[in-house]
Amino acid sequence: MKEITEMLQQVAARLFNEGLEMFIGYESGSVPAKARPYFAAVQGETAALVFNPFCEHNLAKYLVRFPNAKTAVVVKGCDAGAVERLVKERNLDRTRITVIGVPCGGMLARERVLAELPQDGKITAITDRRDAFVFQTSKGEHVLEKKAFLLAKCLICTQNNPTGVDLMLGKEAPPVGETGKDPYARVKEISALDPPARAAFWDRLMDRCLRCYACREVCPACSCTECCFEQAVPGWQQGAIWLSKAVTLPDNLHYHVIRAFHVAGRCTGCGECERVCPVRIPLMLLNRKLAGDIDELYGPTPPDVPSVLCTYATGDRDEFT
Amino acid sequence: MPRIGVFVCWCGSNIGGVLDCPAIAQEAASFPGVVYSTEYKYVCSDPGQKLIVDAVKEHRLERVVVASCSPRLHEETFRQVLRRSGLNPYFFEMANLREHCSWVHPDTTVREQAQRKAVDLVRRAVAKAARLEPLFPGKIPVVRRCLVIGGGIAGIQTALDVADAGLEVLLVEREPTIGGNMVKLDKTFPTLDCSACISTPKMVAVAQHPNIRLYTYAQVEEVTGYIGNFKARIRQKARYVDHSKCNGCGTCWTRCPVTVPDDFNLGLGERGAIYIPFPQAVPNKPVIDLEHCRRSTRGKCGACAKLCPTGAIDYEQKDEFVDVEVGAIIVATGYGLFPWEKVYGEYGYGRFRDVITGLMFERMVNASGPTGGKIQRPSSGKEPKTVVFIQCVGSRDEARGKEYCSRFCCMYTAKHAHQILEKIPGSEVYVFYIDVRTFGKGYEEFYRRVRDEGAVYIRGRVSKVYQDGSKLIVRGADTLLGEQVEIAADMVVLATGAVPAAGAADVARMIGIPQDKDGFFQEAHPKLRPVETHTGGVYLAGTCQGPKDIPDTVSQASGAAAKVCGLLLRDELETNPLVSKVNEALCTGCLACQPVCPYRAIQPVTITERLPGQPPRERVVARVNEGLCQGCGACTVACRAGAIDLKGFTNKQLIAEVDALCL
Amino acid sequence: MSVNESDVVTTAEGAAWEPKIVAFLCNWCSYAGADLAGVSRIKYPANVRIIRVPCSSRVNPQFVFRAFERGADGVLVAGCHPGDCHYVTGNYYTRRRLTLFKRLLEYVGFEPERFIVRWVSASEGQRFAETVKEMVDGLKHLGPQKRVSRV
Amino acid sequence: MKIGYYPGCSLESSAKEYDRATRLVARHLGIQLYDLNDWNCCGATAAHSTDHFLAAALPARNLMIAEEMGLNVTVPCAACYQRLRLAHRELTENEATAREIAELLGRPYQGKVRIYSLLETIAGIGLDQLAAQVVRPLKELKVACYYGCLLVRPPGTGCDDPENPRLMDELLLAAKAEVLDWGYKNECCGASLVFSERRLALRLIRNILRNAVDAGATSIACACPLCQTNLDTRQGQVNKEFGTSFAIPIFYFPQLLGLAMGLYPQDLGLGKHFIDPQRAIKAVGG
Repeated sequence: MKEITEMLQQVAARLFNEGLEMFIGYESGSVPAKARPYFAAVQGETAALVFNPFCEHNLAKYLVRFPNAKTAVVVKGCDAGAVERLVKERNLDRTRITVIGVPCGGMLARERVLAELPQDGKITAITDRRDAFVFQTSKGEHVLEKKAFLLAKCLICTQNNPTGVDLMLGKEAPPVGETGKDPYARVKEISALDPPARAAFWDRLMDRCLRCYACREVCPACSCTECCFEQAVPGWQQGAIWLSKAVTLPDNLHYHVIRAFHVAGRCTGCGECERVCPVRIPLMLLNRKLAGDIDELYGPTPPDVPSVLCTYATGDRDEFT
Repeated sequence: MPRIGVFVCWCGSNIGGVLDCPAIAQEAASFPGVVYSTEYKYVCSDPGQKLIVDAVKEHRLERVVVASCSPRLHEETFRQVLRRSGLNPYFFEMANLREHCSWVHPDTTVREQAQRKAVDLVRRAVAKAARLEPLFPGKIPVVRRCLVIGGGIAGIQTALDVADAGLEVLLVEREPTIGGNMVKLDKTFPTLDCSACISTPKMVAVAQHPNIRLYTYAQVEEVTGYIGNFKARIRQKARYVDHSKCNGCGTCWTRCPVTVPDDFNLGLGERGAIYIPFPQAVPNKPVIDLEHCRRSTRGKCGACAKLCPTGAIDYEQKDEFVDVEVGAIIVATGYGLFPWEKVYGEYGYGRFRDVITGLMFERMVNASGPTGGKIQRPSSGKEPKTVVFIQCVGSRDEARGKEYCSRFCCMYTAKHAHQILEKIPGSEVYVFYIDVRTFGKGYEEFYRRVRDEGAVYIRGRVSKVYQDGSKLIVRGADTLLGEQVEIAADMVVLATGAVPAAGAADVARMIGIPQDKDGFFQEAHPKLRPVETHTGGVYLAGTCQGPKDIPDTVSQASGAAAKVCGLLLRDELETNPLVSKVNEALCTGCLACQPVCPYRAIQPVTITERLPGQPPRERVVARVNEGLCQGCGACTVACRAGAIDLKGFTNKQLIAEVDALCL
Repeated sequence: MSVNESDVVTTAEGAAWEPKIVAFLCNWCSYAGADLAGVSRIKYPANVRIIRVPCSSRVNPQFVFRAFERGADGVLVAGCHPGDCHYVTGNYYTRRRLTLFKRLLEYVGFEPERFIVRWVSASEGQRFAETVKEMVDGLKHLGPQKRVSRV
Repeated sequence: MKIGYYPGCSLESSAKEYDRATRLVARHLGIQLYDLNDWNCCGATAAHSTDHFLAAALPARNLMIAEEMGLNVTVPCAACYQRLRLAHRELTENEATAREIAELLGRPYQGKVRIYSLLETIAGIGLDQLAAQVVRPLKELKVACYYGCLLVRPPGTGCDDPENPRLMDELLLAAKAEVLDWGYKNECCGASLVFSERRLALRLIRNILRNAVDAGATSIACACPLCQTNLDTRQGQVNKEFGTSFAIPIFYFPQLLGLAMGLYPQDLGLGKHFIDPQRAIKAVGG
């Protein structure tokens, strides 16, 4: 991990020399086993950049905040699609952005790692040894098997080396996801329930939504200027009010179903919505359901089409006859 | 909240006999915004309409709801009433109490339910009415010029009709001459008048008409714009002959040393590398086929240039482009023949020279054709004594050809049979057919006459044609006798079906009109709008829309011309106001809406956005061309940002309707 | 589908409960088809309330959810048969959108009978009537939609 | 090339020479034929015209054997070829039949076997390859290639264009024979009708012979045991019935290919003909 971190710092320094105005990467968090997004605006700030198995955030969405600056961003394999999506939908000017790819050996589930490491040990170095991460701490060495410690999304990952980047750092990482693991396994389980049981499953989850909209804010496919759930003009002449802001089960369900449908065929599968949810709603189960259906019904969408719903084939499966 | 008036119609006993109209009116009076509510026997009648006009005045109504029949029937009627009342005609909404309620729920057992449903339907209409906005049809100027693509008989007829009405016409034909397929024919059924004699005068009329500009050997390459305001780019292919200098003397084409199989005669004759397709060609000036010209294949010759008395030959000529503006387009690209050689092995895949198509027969029997009108076997030049005709080659064959009937083959086969029997004494004619379809005036009579003349009609298919010495053995089934028949023929003529002309798909894509499953251009309605397309300002004439004979083609061509005159003789066009609009503040410019629009009405534009406290920023947004938009609303749902709304069916209105119905 | 005595739900007033169906019909085919059912006097249950839209592709999935929230027991969307759309291609988009949306609705626990999409041409008055009958039967079997209804 | 070989019953009896020529030519061309273990009747005529199920089940067993051996299969007999192809189609497209047959035979058929006619198999090594093996060009041989009906029909199942098959023509052209275009390539030879409708069958045979001779043929090549038998053994009866005087030898096409490759005529079973082929063989220097 050390060499990637060093390369990042060097590259950032070089880019600033070449006129870069903003570098979006990661720095170490204020607590152990944590990283956080980091915004370097000048040459002198590049030394704080790091890359380690806690850099789980997808930084792509931050690019939208700097529409006029020459910006560089660090992406993992699962983040690259987000940049592509944002560019495709004209949210970003690709010519102003330098996309820096890093090979990813998988991201670790922080809680499990902390439980494994000695409480007062300080992490001094992390090495990726293909099947495991080796932690050097002040209390000695700890080998953490990836199979047991990676985030669930990393265990079904098929693309841990980013594509479409301007600059790729380090060597290509070996595959991380477990072979033969069905990404739709959980979706299938839920689909197999009878309707009342399915309803109960979702009601229990949707009931705890706070409508904080974090899932929307972080989503690289949610890039509307103004979200349709918040378009409100006072007075009776207002535009359409799609949805009440009340935090009730029907409204929460409405919000999440429609949001999933909004990003259908556009979701890049980065899983950020799920990561940021403060009440741990497994939102990717909705996105994955749609992705699976799209794959089954329509196959891959041609690259020149904005999304699967903006095209058709006369021979599309017809379930309505 | 606007002031709404509700008028519940009895429609005599149609509604009033089932529903309690006074009760509905009474309940409607309590709906939000309703200031006046009444019922009447026939609201659509003159006194009924007057009732509305008066009530609007008296009660200062701002929106009108009529609860009566289907809006598909009377929406326009009542909009006119609103216009007369001084209201915007789009301040009107209907509740369909007749087709959707009283007529389908007449039983006394469900009376209460029906009554409740009627009230719900009126509540919906009132909820929508309260949210109606005034709409104004846009005005767009019209370019008084018409582009006709294709110079066959359809294009010729339509061009002449439009031009005679005083409008300018640009007629574009890709071949060196106009005339199309019709001018290749010998005689026309059932009258047996000479095809060239009736079509060449029209060709000349086109060339001489002061309102028609003719582009032959030219192709339309690009079409943009919309009804009343199209822009088109025409490629004038290089002819290597300067037609402004050429006087058509004919020295060059009679002296060209090259001989090439002649496509006008379907390979039955020959022409030079510099040629006119046939003696009555319009324009009667040659083009050089550079692919075969000896000067370009061998680097030397130049005979035509040396011989030309006016110095019109120009080997260096280049393709030229002409950009034109037109208000309407008539597509008349015609038909081609089904490529039977690729499919029908039982007829020999084109290996046997004496198996010919009907169109080849036309050239052969034509006095100005390659054989001077003599019917002869291509293999030997001898006169055939026994001729077999096979009908439905490519047509009515789901398995290998086309499912549809090509319509004119039965009749031209009957004509060919007649011509053989007339010209070759002692000849025998056999016709294999599935059904004989004689749909036109005088057609059945003609067919009967040909049978009486001795043509033997055999109902059945041919399973095999093979060469046996100098004869062609035709084996088929006579399904009426239930027997196999074998005929030793000298010549076999195939009634090859019609398919869209080569390049039809490119034309469809270029103009943005749909094709049907067989590639013919799709008319807007199969019965009631047969010459219009779904694209405003684009019309169809002739066989590009589907197989048809000459009278039908000419009728449709004149029909298309009438439509164009109706369009272009106005000063301005009113656009349908029920179109999409983009809220540019919400639009993110993702353009997901663009591919969804079947009319190519959505285009990106760059706007400069000024937000408080920020420098002006250029941004791409979608914009709807109201001239092109037909108001389907597909884009409104494709737009995830909710930035596109459809006037007359807005999100707000539809949500209000849902809410009102569910109350 | 037959309804057992025990399945019959009654309202507070004691009358037999009747499902409420909101139907979005495209102007050119399905609305005309419903008109034809009327002109042909084909009887069908009075449970359906029709909203006219120019094309089935105008139907935003949010309208469907909205109807359920407002207490609809079932929602019907009907349009021209694929290939016959008045607007040429509109219903092809409808088909994709609503296939995915219907599957999503079922995935989050809605019974398949709640949301129906049908192709009904202007000549298929009978088919429209049958569709309504089928839906009413199915919904009576399921009972009222209370899950997201706020009424 | 390794491929399963399904000779079928005819090639064990009346058409032994077809079998012999096939094996020799295959060996010469480097095609390794593996006889299917314990193969059974393909079900032609007797079974397929009376029992739909048996018509699929009999060839199905052979396909299963090939599948177990992990081989595709080549079939010299036109009737066997058609039965196997149709059974394969039935088994892969009709689930109910497939299930029933799997139950009957105690194993399922996966549908992995590809069935080739002998024409396709030999053409598969490449016409250039074939031409390179020719030591005795068949220059003097004016041959009409006769495909019959079963090899190319029904459309979509046959090994070549049903209306104008070309495969045999190409093979014999590679052997430098003079291949004639004629009208009866794919006509019916009367098959077993010769027993029940003798006159009709003889007329069909007469037509084929006449058309070939009229086209200038001095020999006919075929790829079906029954066609060969009918055309060869019935020429005398045809002559008697119609007052004709046909004497045209009927070869199996691998016999001709073998000749071109320089193999001995007797090894190719050329002594078994009713109509003496000696003149034709001599003409090509055999």
